[in-house]
Amino acid sequence: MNNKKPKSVFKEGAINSEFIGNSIYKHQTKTSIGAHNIFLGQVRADVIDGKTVSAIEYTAYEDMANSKFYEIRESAFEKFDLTCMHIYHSLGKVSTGEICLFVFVSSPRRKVVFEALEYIVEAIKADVPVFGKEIFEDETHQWKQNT
Amino acid sequence: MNNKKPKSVFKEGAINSEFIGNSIYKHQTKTSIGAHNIFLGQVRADVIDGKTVSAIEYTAYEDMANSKFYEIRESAFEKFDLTCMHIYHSLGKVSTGEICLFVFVSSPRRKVVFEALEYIVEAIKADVPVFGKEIFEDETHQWKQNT
Amino acid sequence: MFITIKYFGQIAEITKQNEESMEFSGRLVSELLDILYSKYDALKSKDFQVAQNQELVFDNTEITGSEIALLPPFAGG
Amino acid sequence: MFITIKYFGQIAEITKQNEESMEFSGRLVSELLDILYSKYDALKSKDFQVAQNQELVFDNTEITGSEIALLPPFAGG
Repeated sequence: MNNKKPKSVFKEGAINSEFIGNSIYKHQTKTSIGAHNIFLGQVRADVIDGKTVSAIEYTAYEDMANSKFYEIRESAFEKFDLTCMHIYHSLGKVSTGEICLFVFVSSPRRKVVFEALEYIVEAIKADVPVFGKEIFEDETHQWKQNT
Repeated sequence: MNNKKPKSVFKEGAINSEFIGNSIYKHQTKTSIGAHNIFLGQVRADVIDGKTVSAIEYTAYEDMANSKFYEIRESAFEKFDLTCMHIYHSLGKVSTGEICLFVFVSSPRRKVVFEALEYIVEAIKADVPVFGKEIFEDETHQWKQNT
Repeated sequence: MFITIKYFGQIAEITKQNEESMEFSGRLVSELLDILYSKYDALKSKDFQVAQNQELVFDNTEITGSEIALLPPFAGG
Repeated sequence: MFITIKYFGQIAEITKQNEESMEFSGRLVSELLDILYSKYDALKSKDFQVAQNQELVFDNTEITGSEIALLPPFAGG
């Protein structure tokens, strides 16, 4: 694993459901897998001071973000008996209702995928330098902050 | 909710990835959702005493199983702030690498979906009368048992 | 009392049928099981739970319902 | 020492640029921040972390790297 160059997890724009379905399909040849767990982050139409969010525009410190994604990946494989792990995050504009984060883990056993997925998603939220501009319907904006 | 008749969660044969992708797609109009969590059970090609599982044939005490699924659903909605929940389980033959269980929960917030999904999957494994005949490549079989 | 007993999975392999009906003059689940054990010897060595009208019951539960089921270990998911 | 400073998100809104390079003769992160605070007054009221060569550092970390970044709160996912 150590010689593998971190592959970018970023995709321009929203992650579509067909891509996700296809990603699931590709795992059907891996017959040691018994359990998959998938997390999807979707952009919410939050109402803040009477204004409704219509999209989030994501930017990132890409080099650092990709290193962090790589560290999270390595540490998850070390901690958990995973067969596969895939992470995709949007950059650019993602409208409300669209998907901006896709995390997919697979393992022979279910207990493992539950623990691993939550670990990975929390690490992404905490450690990866991605920034989100919440754009309101009236074109004003505010900056999103993970809690 | 109380007048709703339990809808069957059973599907004949494997659950295909296109159906899952499409189910994700349908949630993109629900803009109060911020997080989806999906569990997929996939049939493993376990090797037992030198023989490889090629498929599982599922049967169920259907009426009781549907009531149990309904109880699990009601109790999950009571315990967790969920926007949606969907459960599908295969009946009949599902080959190795194919998907036999699809559980899909959605909520405004991520913490909720992690807890809810694990709760639901564990309840399905423990409480729903579904039976699985593991069919080996040589046509012999043994009966699967959840642990 | 006329009752219907449903069999599933490996239990149905032993009884060689998915369902049978019988006149039952006893009172408890355990009494019904004694009848079934004498009819299907191999049942004794099998692990199963009993449901009455789709709810799990115990050996000392009274039989009141018309639908009894013998359920081998669950394997959903 | 010649360093490059990258700005992101709401920090870049204040600095009105994504990146700038400057000669830095101090030693610590805190000294660099003092320079930036005097250049961009609005920075003082903003919440951000500092990364040096893609690792988070503290106010009292020594500046050794050529790439510094000011990172506002993360919002991934």
